[in-house]
Amino acid sequence: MLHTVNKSPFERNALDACLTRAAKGSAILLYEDAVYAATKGTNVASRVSQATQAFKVFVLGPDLRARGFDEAQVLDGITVIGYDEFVDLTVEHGTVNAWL
Amino acid sequence: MLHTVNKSPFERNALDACLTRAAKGSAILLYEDAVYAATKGTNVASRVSQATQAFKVFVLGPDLRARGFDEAQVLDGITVIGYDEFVDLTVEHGTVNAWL
Amino acid sequence: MQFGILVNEGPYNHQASDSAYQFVKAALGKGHKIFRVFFYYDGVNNANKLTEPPSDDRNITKRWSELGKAHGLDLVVCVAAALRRGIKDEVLADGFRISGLGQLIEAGVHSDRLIVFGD
Amino acid sequence: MQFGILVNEGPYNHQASDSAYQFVKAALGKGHKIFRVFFYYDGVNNANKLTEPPSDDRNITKRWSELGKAHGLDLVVCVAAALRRGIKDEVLADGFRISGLGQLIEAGVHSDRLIVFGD
Amino acid sequence: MSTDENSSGVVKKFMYVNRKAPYGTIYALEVLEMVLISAAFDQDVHLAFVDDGVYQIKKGQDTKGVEMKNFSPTYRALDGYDIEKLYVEKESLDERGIAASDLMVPVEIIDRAAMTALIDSMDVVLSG
Amino acid sequence: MSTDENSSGVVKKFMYVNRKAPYGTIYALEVLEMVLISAAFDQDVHLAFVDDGVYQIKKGQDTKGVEMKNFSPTYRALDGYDIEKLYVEKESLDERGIAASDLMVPVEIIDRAAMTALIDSMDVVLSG
Repeated sequence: MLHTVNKSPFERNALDACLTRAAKGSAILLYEDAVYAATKGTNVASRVSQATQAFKVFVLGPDLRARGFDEAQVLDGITVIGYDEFVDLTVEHGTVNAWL
Repeated sequence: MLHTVNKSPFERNALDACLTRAAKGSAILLYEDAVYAATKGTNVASRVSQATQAFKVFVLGPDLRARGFDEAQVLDGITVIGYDEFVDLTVEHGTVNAWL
Repeated sequence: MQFGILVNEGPYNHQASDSAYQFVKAALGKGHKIFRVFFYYDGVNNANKLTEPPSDDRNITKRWSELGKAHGLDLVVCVAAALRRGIKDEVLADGFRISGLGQLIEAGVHSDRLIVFGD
Repeated sequence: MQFGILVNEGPYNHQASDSAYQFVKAALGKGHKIFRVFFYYDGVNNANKLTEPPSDDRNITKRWSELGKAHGLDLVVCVAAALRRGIKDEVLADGFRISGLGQLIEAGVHSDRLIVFGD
Repeated sequence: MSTDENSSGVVKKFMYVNRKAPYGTIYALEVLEMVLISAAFDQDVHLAFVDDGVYQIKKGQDTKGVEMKNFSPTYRALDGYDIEKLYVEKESLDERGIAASDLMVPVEIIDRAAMTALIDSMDVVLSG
Repeated sequence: MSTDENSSGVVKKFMYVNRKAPYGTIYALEVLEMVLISAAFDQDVHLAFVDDGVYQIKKGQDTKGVEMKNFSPTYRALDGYDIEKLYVEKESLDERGIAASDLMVPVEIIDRAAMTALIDSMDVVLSG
């Protein structure tokens, strides 16, 4: 299963909702305002880094760059992808669950 | 100043944003989905009860009842009001700050 | 006392427009004046006259029109926000008018209180 | 592979429609099929042809219409959600059609993946 | 809808994940409309109530004061459409101080681990 | 707008409280349009950036990949409209790992207690 999260971890509980209910080994894509969760130095960074042990975590590059961040500022263990790879993820991981 | 909060404390950071930045003695109105913050037995109840020491806290009765709660389920120290008293609050407390 | 009201969200999807309506009704009932109700962001969608909710639900647009007529309310839709969302004279409900964002600032300047309803 | 797409939010106010559009473009570019794009909740506002954003910004409605035409996409607006929000044939943009919610379930049944874009 | 649509023969496990409180936004109400239609399409329909979604089925909703439509009776009508797979997450109830007896419809209360497994077994997941 | 509107003589302390990230929603962009107009009305305009609002003025925004309008240059144009009272909350920056040098415009960085006092001194508070 592919889980998607599109809200800032500081504003809403969507990331938490996902991390506590995604099955181990699932893929998680952070996009739109959720890309902030993938950046270094935040007070949720350790929680997100830990999540990369249990899940395959991805972040959408175009959303990251729109918000003024680049690949170098992304936490280790998170893969930066584009829309093409977003499509590939949905193909590879079966059902998609958007944590709105 | 009157501060208004209209989002669930479980879903968003609006209540926290308000409680950490309202001046002591301010009035705070919980309405729409923020009425859940005023109910007993939740895991934010102690934080909200504490807030009643520093602020005058109100909750909108019509929103509370729409969501299946009544006055008896509201935390001590919080006053249940109607739309008329909502208007009165804005008259009495000067500038209104909606924590959207 | 004189109130300015800002409605930030569209009808039905968020409660903001409902809450604003109840507030305005209560304020009028207590003898206060409403300087202006300004619709911004998705709030401009409140002025769409094509709105046709199920018959057992409230008609938010019509309710604003009627309250406006009954009390001579100035219901103003922001032109920039409205163009972006396809609200034009063709679909503008009775009692609303389209104007500039300056009308909101004016409401902030000339009202005793500006109350914001949003998401 | 065959995709169904659900767009839950209106244009401009939320990024959902933009993200859905980029996803659909990418999927088509990779040779996948789009079974249907379904617009629900405030998403129905994407079909408002009166939309007129500033000239230096994207025109979200027009972009969907054009992508739909170029690739024969089935762009379906939920009738119940649309009536509630004042989206009717009078304002329906090219390439969109209004139909029932069953069209979404059908998309869920017949697509290999249903992808939801919302708030 | 036409009979052909309904009788395509494909039956998938649909899940509606309800995470939002009622009335503040319309999602809870319009999700219900999706739920009813998917039953008409003979799909295997599941409803999950997690986080603020558990408030949707809180007993005693009375919307007279807000002049909005009280749509909560629809939850009680679901079993008339053979929609009986309603799951509520225990942790979500506990965090909100809601007891099983506060809920207006019969549901299966499961813990977070069981909810995780249940969601993971679905074919189509919809959220509002 | 007409000259009479602008010259009513009343000057109020307006504050725009920015708490939302850019691009995910339109609030940041449309707040800026309010800000510009209020300056044209000769009001005493203040901008506060707290919580995710601090992301609005993060340097280096590049929206080519999302095909949305990059409106961040507008923040740099504000001083041309004599809008120079920009306040950023230190705690909000720290929680997000953002340094003062990451911001695209000159701002005054103040702590939460000072932000509380500043907000409390305003006549009109607007949020998006």
